[in-house]
Amino acid sequence: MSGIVEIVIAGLILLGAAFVLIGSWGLVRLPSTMERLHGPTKATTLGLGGLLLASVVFFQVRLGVWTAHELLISLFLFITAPISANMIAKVHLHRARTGDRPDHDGIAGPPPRPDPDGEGEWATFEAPHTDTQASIENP
Amino acid sequence: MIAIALQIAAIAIALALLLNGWRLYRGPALADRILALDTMVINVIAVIVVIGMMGGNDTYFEAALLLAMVGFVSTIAYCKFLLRGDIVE
Amino acid sequence: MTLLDHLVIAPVVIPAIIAPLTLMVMRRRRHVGVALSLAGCVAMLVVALALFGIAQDDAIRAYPLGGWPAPFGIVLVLDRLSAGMLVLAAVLALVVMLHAVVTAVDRKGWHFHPLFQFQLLGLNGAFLTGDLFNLFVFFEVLLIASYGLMLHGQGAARLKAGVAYVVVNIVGSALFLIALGLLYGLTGTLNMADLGQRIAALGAADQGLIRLAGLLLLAVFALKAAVVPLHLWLPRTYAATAPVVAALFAIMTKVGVYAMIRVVPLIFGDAAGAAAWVPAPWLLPAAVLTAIIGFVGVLAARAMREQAAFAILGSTGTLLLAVSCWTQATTAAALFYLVHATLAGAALFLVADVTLRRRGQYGDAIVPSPRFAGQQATGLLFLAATIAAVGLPPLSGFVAKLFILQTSVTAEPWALIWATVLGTTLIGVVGFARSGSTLFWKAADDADPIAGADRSRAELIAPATLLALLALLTLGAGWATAQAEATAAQIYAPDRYAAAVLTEATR
Amino acid sequence: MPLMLLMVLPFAAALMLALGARGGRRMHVGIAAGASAAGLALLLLAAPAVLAGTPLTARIAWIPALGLDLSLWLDPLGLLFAGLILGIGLLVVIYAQGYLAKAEPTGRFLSFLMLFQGAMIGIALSNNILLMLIFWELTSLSSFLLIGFWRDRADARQGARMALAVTGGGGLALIAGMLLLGQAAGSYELATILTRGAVVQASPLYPAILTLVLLGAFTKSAQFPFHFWLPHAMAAPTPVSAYLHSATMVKAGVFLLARLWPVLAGSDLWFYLVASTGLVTMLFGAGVALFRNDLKTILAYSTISQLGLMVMLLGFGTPAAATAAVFHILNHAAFKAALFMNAGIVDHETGTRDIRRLGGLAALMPLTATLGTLAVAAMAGLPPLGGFISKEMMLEQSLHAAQDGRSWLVPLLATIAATLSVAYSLRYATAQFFGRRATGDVAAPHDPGMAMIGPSIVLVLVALGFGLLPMTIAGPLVRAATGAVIGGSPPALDLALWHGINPALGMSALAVVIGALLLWRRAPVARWLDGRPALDAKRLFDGAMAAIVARSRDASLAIHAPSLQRYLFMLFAVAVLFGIDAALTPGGLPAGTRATLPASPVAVVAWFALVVATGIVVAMQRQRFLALVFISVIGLVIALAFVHLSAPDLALTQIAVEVVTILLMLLALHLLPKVPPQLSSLPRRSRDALLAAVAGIGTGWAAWAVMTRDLRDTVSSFHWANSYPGGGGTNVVNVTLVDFRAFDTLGEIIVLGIAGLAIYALLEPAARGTAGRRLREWRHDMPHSPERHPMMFVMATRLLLPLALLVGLYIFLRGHNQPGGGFIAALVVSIAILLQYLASGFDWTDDRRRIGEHPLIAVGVLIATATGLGSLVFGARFLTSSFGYFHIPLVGEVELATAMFFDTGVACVVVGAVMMALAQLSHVAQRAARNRDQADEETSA
Amino acid sequence: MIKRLLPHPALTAMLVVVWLLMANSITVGGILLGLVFGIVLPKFTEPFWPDRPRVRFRGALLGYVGLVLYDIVVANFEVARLILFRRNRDLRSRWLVVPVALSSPEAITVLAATISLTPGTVSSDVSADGRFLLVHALDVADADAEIARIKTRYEAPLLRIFA
Amino acid sequence: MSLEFLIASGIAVLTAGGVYLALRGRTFQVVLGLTLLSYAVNLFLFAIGRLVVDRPPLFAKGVTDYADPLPQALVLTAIVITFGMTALVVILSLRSFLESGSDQVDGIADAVPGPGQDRA
Repeated sequence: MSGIVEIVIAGLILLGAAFVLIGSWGLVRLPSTMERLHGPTKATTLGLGGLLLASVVFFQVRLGVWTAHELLISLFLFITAPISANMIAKVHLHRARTGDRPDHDGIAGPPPRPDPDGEGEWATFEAPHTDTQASIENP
Repeated sequence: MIAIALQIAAIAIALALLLNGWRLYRGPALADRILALDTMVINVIAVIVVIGMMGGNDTYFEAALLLAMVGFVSTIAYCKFLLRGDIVE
Repeated sequence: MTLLDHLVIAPVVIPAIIAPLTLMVMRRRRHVGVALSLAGCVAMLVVALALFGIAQDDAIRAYPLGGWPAPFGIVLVLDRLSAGMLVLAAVLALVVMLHAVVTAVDRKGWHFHPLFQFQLLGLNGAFLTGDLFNLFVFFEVLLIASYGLMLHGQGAARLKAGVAYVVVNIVGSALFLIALGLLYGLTGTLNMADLGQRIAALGAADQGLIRLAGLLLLAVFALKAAVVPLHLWLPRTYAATAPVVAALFAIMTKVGVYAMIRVVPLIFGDAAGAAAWVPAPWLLPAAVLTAIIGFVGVLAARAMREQAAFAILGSTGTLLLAVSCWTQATTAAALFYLVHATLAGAALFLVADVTLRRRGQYGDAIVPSPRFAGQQATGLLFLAATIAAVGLPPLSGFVAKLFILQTSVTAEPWALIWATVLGTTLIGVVGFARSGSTLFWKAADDADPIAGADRSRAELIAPATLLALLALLTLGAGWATAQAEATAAQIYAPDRYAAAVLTEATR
Repeated sequence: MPLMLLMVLPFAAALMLALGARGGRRMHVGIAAGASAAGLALLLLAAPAVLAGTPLTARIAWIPALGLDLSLWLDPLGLLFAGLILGIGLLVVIYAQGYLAKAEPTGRFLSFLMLFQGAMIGIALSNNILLMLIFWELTSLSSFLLIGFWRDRADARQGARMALAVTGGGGLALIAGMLLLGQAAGSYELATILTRGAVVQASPLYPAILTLVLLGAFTKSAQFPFHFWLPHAMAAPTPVSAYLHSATMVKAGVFLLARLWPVLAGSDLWFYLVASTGLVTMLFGAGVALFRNDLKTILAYSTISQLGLMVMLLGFGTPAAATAAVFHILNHAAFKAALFMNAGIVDHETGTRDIRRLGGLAALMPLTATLGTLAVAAMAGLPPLGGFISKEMMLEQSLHAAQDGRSWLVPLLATIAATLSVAYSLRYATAQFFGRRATGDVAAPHDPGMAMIGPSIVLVLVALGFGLLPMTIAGPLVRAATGAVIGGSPPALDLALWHGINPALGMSALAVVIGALLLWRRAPVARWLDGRPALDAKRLFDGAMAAIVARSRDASLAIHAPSLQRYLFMLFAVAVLFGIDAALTPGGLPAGTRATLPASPVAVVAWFALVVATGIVVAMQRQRFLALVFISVIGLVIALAFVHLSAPDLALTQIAVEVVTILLMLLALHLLPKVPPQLSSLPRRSRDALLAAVAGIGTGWAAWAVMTRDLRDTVSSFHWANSYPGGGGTNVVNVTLVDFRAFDTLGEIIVLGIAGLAIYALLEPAARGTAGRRLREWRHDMPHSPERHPMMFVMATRLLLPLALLVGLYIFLRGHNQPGGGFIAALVVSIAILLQYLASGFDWTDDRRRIGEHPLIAVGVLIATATGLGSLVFGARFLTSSFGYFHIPLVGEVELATAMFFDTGVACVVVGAVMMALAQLSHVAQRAARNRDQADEETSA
Repeated sequence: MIKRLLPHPALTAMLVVVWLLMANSITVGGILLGLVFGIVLPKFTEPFWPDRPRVRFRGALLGYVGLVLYDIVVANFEVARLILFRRNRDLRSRWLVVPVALSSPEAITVLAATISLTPGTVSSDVSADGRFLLVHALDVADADAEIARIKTRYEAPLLRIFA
Repeated sequence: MSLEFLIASGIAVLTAGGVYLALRGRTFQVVLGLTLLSYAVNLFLFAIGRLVVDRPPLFAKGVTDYADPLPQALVLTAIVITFGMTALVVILSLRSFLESGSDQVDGIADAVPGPGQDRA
C-alpha cells in the first residue's frame, strides 16, 4: 500500500468522521428543531460520503478489485434522507401549530403563508388540492 | 496510519452516537427525538463502514445498505403517526 | 431406500400439503376443502397405524433429514413412543374433525381447517423429532396453531383468555430457548441422544449450569402440561374456547408430559451428574397439587366446559404422579393413562359441546334447564364420559389407575400417591354426580321444553366414538398395557436409542 | 363357559333393554325376567357339583400386566349369593311390572336393574380381587342410577348422590385395600389369596389392608357410622329398595367380609373392628327403626340393624358364628325383600307410606296383610320362621364372644338389639294391618294383582320353609357356603327350630316379651323424641357437602383469578426458583476461564445506549409512542452488536424485522388507548422489580458463565467443513438454514404462515359486532394534519420500489454464499411494498397488488415441502439438497441448488405472512377511519 | 419494439447500473441478468408508478448531478463552520417561500430533495396546490437572493430535464 | 470492560426490563416487555456460540477461526418465530381491546374508558 494512497484513505476517513461528529454536534447545540434539522445532513452527505469513498479506495487497495458498491449506500441515502427531513419538518410544523407549546417555532418564527395574496396553505395544514398536476392525492 | 485514522473515526462516531442519544433523551419536541433517531441510524451506518474497514472484509456492506434503505422507513412511520395517527390510510 | 422407509416423514408432510391446499380451495369450494381436510386426517391415521405397526419390531429407526447424519443434521426418530403418540393424535384429530364438520363449527370463523392441519403438523413433528431445537420449533408450530384455533369464533371472553394464553406461552418459549442455549453452550450439540452422552461427559464445573438447563426445560414442559403452579392459564383458556377445539387440546397438555418422558430418561438419566433425574424432587409435590386442584375444580365448577377443563388438569396431575416416580414400570402406567386421559378429556368436551348446543340460552352452565332434545342420550354420554374422566370402572380409567397404583407401590412416597389418586377420584365422583344430576335429571320448573328437537343425532357420533374407543381400550387393556410396558422399556434404554440414532448411515 | 354365560347374561339383557327402550313393557319384562331365569337355571345346573365341593372356574386372560384376569369361579358362597341375586332379581322384575306406572320408562329402569344385577353377579363370581373391584364400583354406579331413577325428585337426586359418595368413596378405600392385599399375598387371584391368610396377617401391611377393606365393606353394608345413606336411598322405586337395599347390594359388604374371612379374620384387630361395628350398628339401627314413621325408612333402619347383626357374627371369627351369619343372610333376604314389596304394595294402594296414617288394612287387603305379618314375624325372629333360627344362633354365639374381657356385655347388647327388633317389627305389622282403620289417601285399597303380590308369596313361603324345613331347604347350601367362608371343612350343621332349652332360647323369649312391652310403652318415648331436634345425618351431610363445594369454589376462584400478571409471575418465579436451585448445587454456577475480548469505545457507547434505552422503555409509563422510539434504539444497538460480532445475517434480519415490528406496533398503537396506565401499587411494583432484577442477573450470569467457558467440539465444525463441499454454499449460516437444518426452517415458515392465518381470522370479523361498534365510535385522539399522502414521500417510494425489489432479488440470489437469503430478501420486498401502503394508502396499493397473501402463504409452504419431497424421487432423504455448476454461454459458471427452491418457498411465506399481518391490521384502521367518516357525516347531517 | 421492451430506458439503465454495483463486478452474465431485471421490474412495478415522467437531456442530467455534488461539498464546509463557530443568537435562520415553476410531482420532489441535500437548507413542505416550496434556511442574509439562487441554479436545469 | 461483560450485562438489563414490563397490567406494556425479553433471549442464544470479532461464518478454505454458525442459525429461526408471535400478540391484544373496551390484560374495565385522552 503506497504512502499516498494511505494518506488519501486516512484523510477521507478523518474527514468523514469529522463531519459525522459535527452533524451530531449540530443536532445537540442548535437552538430549535428546525435548526437542528440542518445538522445531520452533513453526516448523510459528506460524512458518510467520505467514509464510503475511503472504503472504496481501501478495498481497492486491499483486495485489488474495484468495489464500488459502497456508493449504493449513498445513492439510497440521497433518496431517503430528504424525505426523512421533509417528514420531520412536517411533524414540527404540524405540532408547532396544533400543539400546546407554540414556542417550538424557533428563530425563524412561524412559517409564512405560501402565497400572501392567495387562499393557499401548506399541505401539512390543508389537504392538497386534487386538481393540480403536482397533486398526488390519490382518489 | 489507516488503523489510527480508523480508531479516531470510531471514537468520533461513538461520540456522535452519544450526542444523538442525548438529544433523543432530552427531546424536547417529538420531532427532535425522531430526528435524533434518524441521525443515529446514519451514524450506525458509519460505524458499520468503519468496522468493515477495521476488519478488512466487506461482508458488512449489506447491513449498511439495508439500513440506508429501510432505516428511514421507521422514521417516516413515526412521522406519519404523529401527523395522521394512522400510518396506512 | 424404499418408500416405506420414507413413511416417517409422512405425518409431517401430509398436513404440510393438505393445509395449504385447503387454504387455497376453501374460499371457492368449501366442500372440497372439508373433504381434503378429512382425507388428510384419515391419511394421517392410516400412516400412524402403519408406523405403529413398523415400530412393533422394537427397533428404533432414525431418519436423517437431508441425509445429514445425526448429530449434525436433524433426525426423526420412530420408536414405540413416537408411533404411539402419533396414533393417539391421529385418532383424536379424526374424531374431533368429524365433530367439527358435523356441528359446522368450522364455519364459525376463518381458516379452521388449515389451522387444524397445522396443529397436527406441530404435534406430529414434536412426537417424531430427535433434535431438541427442532422440538422447540414444533412446539412453536403447535402453539401458534393452537392460538389460532383457540381464538376460533372469537368473542370477548375468548379473546381475553387468548391474550393470557398466548403471552404465557411466549414467555415459556423464551425459557425454552434459554435452556437450549445453555445446553448447546455446554455440550455443542442439539441432538437429544448426543446431548445425553455429552452431558455425561461434562466436568464438575458445569454441573450447576446443566442442572439449570434441565430445570428450565422442566419448567417449560410443565407449563405446557399445566402443572401447578404453572397451570393457571389452563382453566380459563379451555373453558373459553370452542369445546371442539378444547377437545383437540386434550392432547396439548399431554405433549408437555410426552416431552418430559422423552427428554428426561434420554438426556437427564442416571449419567447426567447433578442433573440426573432433575425434575424428580419438584414434580411429585407439583403433581399432587395439580391432581387436587384439578378435581377440586371439578367439584367447584359452574359450567360444563370449566368442569371439563379442570378434569383435564386433574388427569394431568394423576398422570404426573406416575411420571414423577421415574421408573420403567410407572412410566408404562403413565403411558397407558396418558392415552386414556386424552380420549376421556376430549370426550368430556365433546359432550359439553353437544349439551350446550341443545340447551339454548342455558348453554353449559350447571343449572337446571327445561327438558331439551336428546337429554337421555346426552346424559348417558355424559355419564360415560365422567366415568372415564374420574377413572371408575368399567372404562379404561379404572384400569389405568389400578396400573398407576400398582406400579407406584415400589416408589418411596407411594402412600402419598395412592392417597392422592384415590382421594381425588372421590372428589371427582362427587363433583360429576352433582353436575350430572343437575344437568340431566333436574328440570327447571314450569318451563316448556327447549326447542331443538330437530337437532341432528349425528352430533352424538363423535363423543360416542370416543367413548367406544375407551371401551375398546378397556377390553384390549391387556394388549395396551403390554404395549405401554414395551414402550417404557425402550424409553429406559437410552443407550439403545443413542446407538440407533447416532450410527445411522449417511446419505 | 357356563360361568361366562352367567356373567354376560345380565349385561346382554341390559344392553338389549337400552337399545330397545322404545319397545313394549311386556317385552322389557320378558327380557329381564328371561335373563334372570336363565341365569338361575344355569346356576341350578351347576349347583350339585359346586355343593359337592368342586368349584366351577373359568378364566380369560385380560390384563396380565396388572394381574387382572377375567377369572371367575363358582364356589358355594358364590353360589349362595348368585342364587339370591338372580332369584330375588327375577321376583323383583315381575313385581316391577305391576309396580311401575304405565308411563314410566320400564326399558330404562330394567336396563339399569340388569346392569346392577350383572355387577352383583360379578362380585359373587369374581375369582380375582381386582375384577371384584370393578364390579364393586359398578354396583355403586348402577345403584346411583337406580336411586336417582325418579330424576325429577330432589330427594331422589340427593339420595343417589349421597349413596354414590359414600359407597363409591368406600369403594376407593377398598381399591387401596385390595391392591395392598394383593401385594401382601403376592397374587390377585382370590383362590390363591385365600390360602395365604397367615402370610397376609404376618405382613406389616395387615392393619392397613384390614382397615381399608373394612371401610369398603362397611360403607357398602351401611354400618355405623356410614349408615346414613341407606335411608335416603329409599327415594328409589320400591323394587329397587327390595332388590338393592335388602337382598343384594347392601349385602355385598357382608359378602366381602365372608369372602375374605379366611385371610383377614381371626386376629384381635378383626374382632374388635368388625364385631363391635356390627354390634353398634345392630343396636343403633334397631333403636332408630322403632321411632320412624315411614314404612320404607323403618325397613331401611331395620336393614341396617340386621346387617349389623351379620357383620357382628362374622366379626366373632368363629366357624359357628359364620354359619349363623350365612343362614341369616338367606333369611334376611327372603323376609326383607318380601317386606319391601309389601310396603310398596301398601304405598301403591293407599298412596302413603306414613305408618301413622295407616291402620286396619287387614280387612281390606287380607292377602297383603297376611304376607306382611308373616314376613314381620320372620324379622322379629318368631317361630316357626327362619328368622327365629338364625336369631337364636346369633344369641347363642354372642354368649361365646368375649368382648374386652366382659363376657356379659355382648350378650346383653345383643339381647337388647333383639328386643328392639321385636318391638319395631311388631309395630310395623300392628300399626298397619290392625287396629283403627286408616287408609291414607285412598278410600278402598285392595289386594293388587298377581304380578305384585306373587313375588312376595314366593318369598314368604321361602321364609316359612327356612323355619319349618331348614335342613332340607337351606341345609346343604348353608353348610357348603359356611365351608367356603371359613375356608376349611364345613362345620357340623344342625338347623332346627327346637334346640331344647338353652340360654339363647331364654334370651329370645325375653326379647319377645320385653319387645312387646316396649311397643306398648312406646308412645311417650316417641312423643318425647319428637320434641328433640333430631340429629339428621342428611342435613349434616348436605350441609357439609354444600360447605365443601362453596369452599372449593372460593378457593378455586381465588387461585384461578383471571390475571395474566399472576400467571406470568408464577412462571418467572418458578424459573428464578430453579435458578436458585441450580446455584445451590455443589460447585454452583462458576464462570469459566476463557480469554475475553476487549471492548471498543463504540461498543461501550452502544451498550450504554442499550441500557439507557431499556431503562426509558421501562420507565415510560405515560408515553407509549416514545417507548416505541426507544425500542428502535435497542433494535439498532442489537443490529450493531451482530455486525460487530461476526453475524452479518443476523444483523440484516434484525434490521429488517425491526422495521416491520415498529410498523406493526404503530398500527396497533393507533387504535389502542394512549391513556397513561394506572400505576400498580408500590409493594407490587417493588416485588415485580425485585423478581425482574433477580431474573435479569440470573440470565446475564448464565450467559457470562457460558461465554467465558471454552467450548469443546461442537457439531457446527461439521457444518463448517461440509457447507461448501456438501451444501454448495459458503455462507454456513444460510446453508445450515436451508440444508443442514432445513426442517427447522420448514417449521419456522409454517409458524409464520400460521401467524398470518390466525391474524387474518382475528381481524376479518373485527368490523362487526362490538368491535365494529367500538371502531365506529372511535375518535381522533390527537389533532391530525389533513394531508394524507405527502408528495415527496410518495414520489420517493415510487422510485424506491423497483430499486428495493432489485436489492431483494440480489440478497435472495447471493444468500447461499454471502449474507442474505430468502428470509431477508422477503422482508426487504415486504418493506418495499409496505412503503407503498404508507405513502399512497391502502386502497390505492391494494388495487395494484397482483397476488393475495393467502396464496402466497399456501404456495410458499407447498414449494418448500415439494422441494423436500423432490429428493425422494432420486432416492434420497426428505429435504436432501443437491446442487450443480452449469456453464451457460456468455454468462459463465452458474450454480443452481435445490436449496434455492426451498428458499423461494421461504420467501413466499414470509412476504405473505408479513403482508397479511400489516395489511390486515392497517385495513382495520382503514375501516375504522371510514366508519368514522360515515358517522361524522351522519351526525353533521 | 424497443419502446415496448424499454418503456423507461432511464429506469432500466439505473437498475442495470445498480445491479452491477451490487454484484460488484462487471461480467457479461451480470449485465445480462441486470438487463433482465431492468426490464422485468419496471414492468412489474408499473401499476405503482402511473404516468412515469420522461426524462430528457441526459447530458443535462449528469451536469445537474455534478453541480449538486459540488454544491453539497461546499455547503458542508459552510454549515460546519456555522455549527462550530456561530453563536446561536447570531444565526439568521428563516423560512423561504420558493415559488415553483415545475409542474410534475417528480420534478418538484427532485428539486425539494436537492434543496434538502445541500446543507443549510431543508425543504419542509409544499403548498397544497403545489406551487410553492417551504424551505427553511439555517443562515441567510438575503432571503430573496437565496430564493433566486435556488431557482436559477436548480430549478432551471430541472425544467429542462423534466420537459 | 470486555465485550463478554457488555453482552452479558446487556442481556441482564433487557431481561429485567422485559420481565418487569411483562408483569404490568396493560397489553401494550406487556407487548413491549415481550419484545425486550425476546431481544434478551436472542442475544443469549447468540452469545452461547461465544463471541468472535471479524470472523463471519463464511466458508473459505484454510480458515479455522470463525464464529460458530449454528447459534446464528438458531437465532435466525428464533427471530422469525418471535416476529410471528409478536405480530399475533399485538393484533390479539388490539382485537381484545376492541371487543372488551379495555386494554387491561385481563379485560378489567378502566376508570377512564375509551381510547385516547392523552397525546401520544
